[in-house]
Amino acid sequence: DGQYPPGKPNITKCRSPDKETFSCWWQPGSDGGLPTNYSLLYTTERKTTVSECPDYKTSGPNSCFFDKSHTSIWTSYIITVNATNAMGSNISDTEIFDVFHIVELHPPTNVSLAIIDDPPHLLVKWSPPPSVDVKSGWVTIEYEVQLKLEKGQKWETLKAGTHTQLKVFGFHPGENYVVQVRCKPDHGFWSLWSSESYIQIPDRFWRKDM
Amino acid sequence: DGQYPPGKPNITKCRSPDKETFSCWWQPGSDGGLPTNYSLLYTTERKTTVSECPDYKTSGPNSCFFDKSHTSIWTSYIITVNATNAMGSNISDTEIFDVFHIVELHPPTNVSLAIIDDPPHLLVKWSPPPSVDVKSGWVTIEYEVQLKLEKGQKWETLKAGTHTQLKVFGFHPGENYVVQVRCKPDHGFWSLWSSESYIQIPDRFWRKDM
Amino acid sequence: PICPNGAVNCQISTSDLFERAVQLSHYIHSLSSQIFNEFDEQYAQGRGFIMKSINTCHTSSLNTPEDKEQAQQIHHDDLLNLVLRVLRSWNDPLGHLVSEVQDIKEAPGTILWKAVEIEEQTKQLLEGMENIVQRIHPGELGNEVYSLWSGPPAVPMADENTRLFAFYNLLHCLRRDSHKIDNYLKVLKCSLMQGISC
Repeated sequence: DGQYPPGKPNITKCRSPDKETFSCWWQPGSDGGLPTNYSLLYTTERKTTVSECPDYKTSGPNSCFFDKSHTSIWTSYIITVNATNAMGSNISDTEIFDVFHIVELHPPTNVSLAIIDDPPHLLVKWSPPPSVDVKSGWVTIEYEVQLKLEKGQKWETLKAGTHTQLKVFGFHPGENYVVQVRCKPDHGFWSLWSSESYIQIPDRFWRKDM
Repeated sequence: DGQYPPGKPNITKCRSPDKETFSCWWQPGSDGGLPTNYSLLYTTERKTTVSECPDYKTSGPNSCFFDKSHTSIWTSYIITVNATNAMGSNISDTEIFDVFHIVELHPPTNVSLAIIDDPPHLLVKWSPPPSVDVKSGWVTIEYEVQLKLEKGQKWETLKAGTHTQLKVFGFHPGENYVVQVRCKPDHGFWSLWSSESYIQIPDRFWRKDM
Repeated sequence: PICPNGAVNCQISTSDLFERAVQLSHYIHSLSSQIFNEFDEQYAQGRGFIMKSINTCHTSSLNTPEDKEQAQQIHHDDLLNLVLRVLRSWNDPLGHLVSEVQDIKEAPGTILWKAVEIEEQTKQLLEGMENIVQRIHPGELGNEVYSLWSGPPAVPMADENTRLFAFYNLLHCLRRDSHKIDNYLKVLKCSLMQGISC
């Protein structure tokens, strides 16, 4: 009659934007042709009991959000997702992590481009992602800048260390460039690239001594 | 006959170079035309008596040096300087502080610069100031690097955290740069800048494909 | 299951815990310095509070190391327990500080925000230190109640100068004790944790 126990769900990602909260997302398996219910269960290295997800809403469908009161930086989290329907249930692989190691920040903001005349270079500036308390040294962030000719295909990636600006020398006068910036905390993942910023390099920059 | 009691001395600075010892300096007032003697008197919140400066020599003229055996880090020191001559005496304002507030290190040493080809960057290296105990964790030092074009005016300051080296990206090929480094304890004053170091960036660093 | 980052039985390593504790203690002292300076500039100028606040900290009865030699001679277990005792002894005063700071005339929002943040992060650090001590010496986590603090004045102080001095003194002692905790943890981290470059 085409009705089966649910397929095995798969925890696809757990991320924290600020080491103070975090979320996990999962990909449901097949629903076996029946209404299927998903529950995320977790424990920690120091808990003796298993608890259920505190908030299935905040981070969207097939997700679980752990707010500040449910987030501890002092312990590992052990997480599984359980799918259940009338014909049975199926449990995901176990995901184990430590909040410090799943940080993925929002992209940098306020990306600005400026042409500097002497010496001729392009100055790229940006701000850290919102809601990150950088000044306390609580989160140290690294940046990367990528740029390419607007008409070109090949991106060039430049490291910017922990600085929030970078000077780019040696560009083509008269051309349009596209620039993006991304960031990564000391132990975490690269953010998405910031939205594209555009600039035209004035013709006056043909090097006089070339 | 032009002879008066001494003017009021002024305690100008108290500093610890290593969070283990400290010194105070004072500015004498007018000497009233007579030989004037200065004595530094101190007590602490843990002492019931007032004592005199243990060492007037080590830190130079008009100074008092407190060696390790006379230095407690988290205790209030209450210090005055008394000027006396044949016509009378005069006492300075009282200076009150904890030693952990007055830490100011000597500048970093052995600053070296190197050009690295791939990826192209300038590598700045240095050593902590001498006689500061970093190894045991007693003093944690943060560093800052500043650099500018030799012919330019504007310094650019870069944070290096607790590392004793920094990669500098985005410099102008073919130009001469001036580099200095300074340091501060995790909680304290910035040191003076190190003496200037110079380097010329080779022309080969013009970007090939741009 | 595979443990992340080669962790042993999926536990966060003790040196990682220490690294986080030091980041937190550094942050707490930075905030404590800022809140003291802001309060001093705004409310204490010319009132002579600094002279009155000598030898008045509720934790001064705790026999804490006063210089590098003492900090390095004391056994690290004793230093760890001292850190716990100082942290616990600030639980009530910080609660009082947060509730009272809201009644200070025109207290800038930054002072209130910092008081709340210090209270929150100090609880976080205490949780972490208890975790570390539990790791190093399972079962040895004493939890004696520390009420070294004599508590808020019995009768609400009508006189503003007295009320402001009570605050000044609390912030003066917080700045000092948070620096002690930060310094002790940085020393402990270097002496206890192999493989950590100090």
